[in-house]
Amino acid sequence: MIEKTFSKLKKKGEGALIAYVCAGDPTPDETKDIVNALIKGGADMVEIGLPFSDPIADGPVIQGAIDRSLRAGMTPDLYFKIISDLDVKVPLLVMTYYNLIFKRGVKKFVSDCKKSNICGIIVPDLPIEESKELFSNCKKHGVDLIFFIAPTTTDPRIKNTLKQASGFLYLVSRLGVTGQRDDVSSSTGTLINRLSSVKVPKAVGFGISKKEHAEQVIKSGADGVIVGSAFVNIIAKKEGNFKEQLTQLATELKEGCISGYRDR
Amino acid sequence: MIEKTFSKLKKKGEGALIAYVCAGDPTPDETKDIVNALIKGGADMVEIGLPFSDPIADGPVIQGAIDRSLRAGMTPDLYFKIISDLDVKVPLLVMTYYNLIFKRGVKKFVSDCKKSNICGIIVPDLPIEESKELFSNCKKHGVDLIFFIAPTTTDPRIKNTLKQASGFLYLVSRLGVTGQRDDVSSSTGTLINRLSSVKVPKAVGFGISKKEHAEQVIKSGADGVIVGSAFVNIIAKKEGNFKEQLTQLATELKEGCISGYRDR
Amino acid sequence: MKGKFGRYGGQFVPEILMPAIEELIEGYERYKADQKFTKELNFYSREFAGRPTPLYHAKRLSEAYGAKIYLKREDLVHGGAHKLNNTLGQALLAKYMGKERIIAETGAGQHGTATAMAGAMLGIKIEVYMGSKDMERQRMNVYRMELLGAKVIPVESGSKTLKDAINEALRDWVSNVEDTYYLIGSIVGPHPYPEIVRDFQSVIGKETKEQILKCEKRLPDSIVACTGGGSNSIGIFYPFIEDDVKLFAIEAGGESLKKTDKVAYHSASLCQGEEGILHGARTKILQNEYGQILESHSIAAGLDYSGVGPELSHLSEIGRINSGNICDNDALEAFYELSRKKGIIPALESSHAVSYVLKHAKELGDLIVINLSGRGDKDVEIVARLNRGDKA
Amino acid sequence: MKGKFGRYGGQFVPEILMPAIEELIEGYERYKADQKFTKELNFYSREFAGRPTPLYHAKRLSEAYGAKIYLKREDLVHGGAHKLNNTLGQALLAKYMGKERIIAETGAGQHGTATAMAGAMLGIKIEVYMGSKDMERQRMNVYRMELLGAKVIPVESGSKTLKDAINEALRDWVSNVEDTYYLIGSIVGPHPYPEIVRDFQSVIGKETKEQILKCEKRLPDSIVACTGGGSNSIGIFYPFIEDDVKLFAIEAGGESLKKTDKVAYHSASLCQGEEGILHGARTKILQNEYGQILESHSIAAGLDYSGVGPELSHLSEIGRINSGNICDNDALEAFYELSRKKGIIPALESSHAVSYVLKHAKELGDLIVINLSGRGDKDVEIVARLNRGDKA
Ligand SMILES: Cc1ncc(COP(=O)(O)O)c(C=O)c1O
Ligand SMILES: Cc1ncc(COP(=O)(O)O)c(C=O)c1O
Repeated sequence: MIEKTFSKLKKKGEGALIAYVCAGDPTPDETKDIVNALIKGGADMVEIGLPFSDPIADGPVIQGAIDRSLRAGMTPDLYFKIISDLDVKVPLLVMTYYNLIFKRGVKKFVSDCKKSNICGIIVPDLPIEESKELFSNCKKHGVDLIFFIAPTTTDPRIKNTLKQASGFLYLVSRLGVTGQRDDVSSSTGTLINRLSSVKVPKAVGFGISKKEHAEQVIKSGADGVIVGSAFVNIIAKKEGNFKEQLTQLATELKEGCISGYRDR
Repeated sequence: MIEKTFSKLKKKGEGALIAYVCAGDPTPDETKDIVNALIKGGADMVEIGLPFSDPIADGPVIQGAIDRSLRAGMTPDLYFKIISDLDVKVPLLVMTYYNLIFKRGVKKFVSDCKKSNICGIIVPDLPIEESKELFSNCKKHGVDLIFFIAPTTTDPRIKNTLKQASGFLYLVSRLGVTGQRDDVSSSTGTLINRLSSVKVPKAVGFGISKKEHAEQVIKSGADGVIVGSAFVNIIAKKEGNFKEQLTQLATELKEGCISGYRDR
Repeated sequence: MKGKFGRYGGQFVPEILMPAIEELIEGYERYKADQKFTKELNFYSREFAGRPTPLYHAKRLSEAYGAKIYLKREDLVHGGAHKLNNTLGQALLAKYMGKERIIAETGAGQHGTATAMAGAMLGIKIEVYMGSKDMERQRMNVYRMELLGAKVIPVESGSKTLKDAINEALRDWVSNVEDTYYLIGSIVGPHPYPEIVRDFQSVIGKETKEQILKCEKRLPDSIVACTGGGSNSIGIFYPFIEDDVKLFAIEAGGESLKKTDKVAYHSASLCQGEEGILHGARTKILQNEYGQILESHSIAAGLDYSGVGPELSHLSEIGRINSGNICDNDALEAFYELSRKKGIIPALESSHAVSYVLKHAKELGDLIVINLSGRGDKDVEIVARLNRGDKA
Repeated sequence: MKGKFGRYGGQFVPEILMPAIEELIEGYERYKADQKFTKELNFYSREFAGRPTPLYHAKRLSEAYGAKIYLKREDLVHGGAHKLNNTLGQALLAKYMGKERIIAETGAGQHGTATAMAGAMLGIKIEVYMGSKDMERQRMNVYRMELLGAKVIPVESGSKTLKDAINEALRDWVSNVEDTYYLIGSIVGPHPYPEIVRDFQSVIGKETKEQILKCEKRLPDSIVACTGGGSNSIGIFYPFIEDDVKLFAIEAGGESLKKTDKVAYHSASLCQGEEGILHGARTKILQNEYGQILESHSIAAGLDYSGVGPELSHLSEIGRINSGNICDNDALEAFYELSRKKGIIPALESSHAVSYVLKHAKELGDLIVINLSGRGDKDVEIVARLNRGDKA
């Protein structure tokens, strides 16, 4: 499903826009509308965070979303209920930390994902070394386990990762945690180049917030961009009709994904 | 002069009343009147303190007197001026700590005493072991150096002390510092008994404040009592005509010295 | 399996960090076998840290409690706790590995201070993450770190205590992994940290073994240590692992062993925790039914942590060590008791181990060693405040 | 002459005390030659106090200042200063002499704490006199003493500092001489105290001598120690008295070397004082033209005293030791320097010795030993307050 989406977009000559929000932020009730607003704006896939109390890979903006969500009563049970109730055409991914998966039972977690139409799982604190159990369950259920590649990742590690990679590769554009930045790191281009011969689609995340960023990244050869903090910021501020603002930002970013592809 | 006073009183059948006040308390100007008030009441000798900043053998009452006096500007120079100006018939003694003597120069200090008509020197922090220099100067000028005997003093120490004793022996009635107490310690009688064969007059101090104490002590065989804190207390309070109160207390104590002797 | 203790341990960290962790594994393998490194570390241990520390026969205590009780005097280590054994080792390792900046997290401030000391001595820049709530509770240690030239960075996220300081340190490391060494203060975190910290702390147990054999001609019946992350425990236990000696890891029982959906009123992860993943390792942790980490509690800031070293989880599971816990009030009692009866003010952390022995002396055999992991100077103010009835 | 150092020393005390002092002389003569006593003291020194303390080659400091600088690490002694060397000795002596109550005076609170520790360990009741102004400045040490079971008695007379605490302790002794042992904390007071304290503190110098001979194969060119009463100075100097080693006693230069009729803005009795009698001994003291004792001043409470040990007065007069002084600000600088550059927070007292070496390294020869008499944990709060601009 994920890779199919990428190849459809490729045929259309577009980069993919993957939008992240945290489920339950600001309240569980609003998640459905928020996801729809993102898709309306042009998001090709939506990554929906399942909040964990100790999100070590996230910066202050997404930590804020997680805090709001947990305070509003978000739980994994509720999460799967909300996601099951979504009625969307685009692929959905869950992003969470490994302890929530482990505690639910890896098997149950993956089957819950499957049941809720989640087709990809992103776990920032699960390097390839520790991924065996989750990976084998994902494989069984046909759910993609998304792996990360960072600027620091060595060639042997890339090789290892590629053995298990499916859906897409999550390219971390720079050292650091999630959060928007003013520019796109130069290391992004280098990383994309290092992976130029790789078949699995490559999406770049961490720090992308503007149309120009998306444009630049897609132009450099990435197949998609992942944008989180910029959306979450709008939700955090909640000024005026914030759902329209989400749609608006998605539209702009998607434009960047299209124009970037055109300029390759 | 001192021993003569004792023998005169003995002939009259009286114990001696030795009154202590601190020179310059509450102000240097008042010392003369205070001394006169004591003598008027019946003090046979007056011990006038030369205040030292760190009076380790004194309790809170006399420490207070010393503080007031120093704050009022008392100095050794002023002290000798005030004492020289006194015009009294009774023997005067100086009570001070050794550093003031040492700093003035032992020789000069003793000769200043002589010139000011002081006939005895009392130094609570100078045991017999350290008294050589002061003793020889005292001897030269015919000033008595008064030594202490405490309940803890051993027989060999008494023997040693007696070799140098003149004027009187200062019997410390109990362990502790100066200050009035409610009763006379039982150790006083024991101490007087231990010294019964001694020729030098014996005066008892530390804690005597009432007529009955004086009576009891003199009755036990002492030749005199030394009273300080009780007088200083009156000066510290300074209520109404305090000089008259000093005279009054001296009178009462002297009565005790007389009746005590009678009851022997 | 590499980096595992039974099924515990592992390396649950962002991919960004994995190369740094591999570099650390390599660096550690290399320098721990390097004579120059070992010699230099031994020198600092001896002359700077003041090792060996005495193993002190506490006579009056022994008489009162009917067993021969020895105290391993880690309170006499420079800085006031066993923490320096580890920070000296790791800071020197960082230096040999060419790192110019060290970050650390701290709860009570003891590990931060020990890191700052090692950094000042070796001339390496130190930045320490500390929960703002802990900064409040342990002001004196904040001053100490600053005096030692370290930068203390307040952490305002989460419960504002140790757990959050570790999160923040990990975030910093993710951002600055290329020139930065992350110096972890206990046997927690991803492999190889639990192993490195254990090795550097094992000096405690090695000395203890020599000392007890010298003065008693036999091994002790029991060894008792307080357990937060578990570094002082494993440090004294490890050299006795193969021996017939009972080992007791004593956790903070806090106010009670109860918990809610968000908060545990204790820090007893070994006794009360459930298997999970925290801070890079699979271990026993305090979590709710969904796997959210609970805020922990202890009167001793250094025990106030929701996890525990994976090696201890394993050793506890296979029955090689025993776990126990002591509540705040009992720890406080032991704090007073040792102060008054022995003239040694123990750290509130260490007081948990002491209390366990005072309460269970009869079951621990004739010859008991308590690891007195630190001194209580840092706690005097807290205890004085408690006595005045203020909230800690 | 008995109890004299040249013309200094002596026994200028009330007659009441003389028998107790004679008893002490006898007791000390007897037990210092007693094997059981010596063995027991050695045991406590080693296992309780943590001796021997390291002699630490401070490399970065040595390089920066162009001489080989060693630090004698008395900061690592249990309690945080050299003071315990003396209190252990005297408290044990008191016990052997059958005394049931010990009184002491304290300035910084270090001697009081060390006395309380020894008392708690040996099971003897301890009461400590402390100026109320010092209690304010050193609150933490007041808590420590109380935790250790000692009673701290505030002294409100005079300048409310150490001098007045000694006065008050002497007054107590005069009142309770029969069952009470007065445990003096420095080489001051009447004979035999200066001798007893020196002997118990000489362990510092004995160890230093062995250690420096072992690692340098020669004696140092200079030894530098801070000097309040002078116990840590004489402790490290004494075993080198007959050797060709320069000895420096560094006093507190305070705010300035000025004085008024009532106050000296420093505590430099050796450098600036005049001969006189204070607290039972003839020595150098700070006094006005009439012999009234001046209030002294120092940023380091433990140096803030108007007198100095008679033996140091003598040694200084005959030219065997050199005296110097360091002002508050320079001591503070050294406090920061050692903290930041060496990872050792020195006591403000010891910082005076450190500062002297940093300022005069060139004149002190190639091989210098600084007696690091104590750790600065007790001062961290004061320094933090100074930094906030509050009054100390
Ligand atoms: C004195 C002391 N003991 C024990 C601990 C707990 O740490 P660990 O369990 O790693 O020994 C600490 C932590 O700060 C501490 O300061
Ligand atoms: C650490 C330290 N050094 C030095 C001194 C000064 O005492 P002394 O001159 O007797 O060594 C003190 C007194 O409290 C102290 O605490």
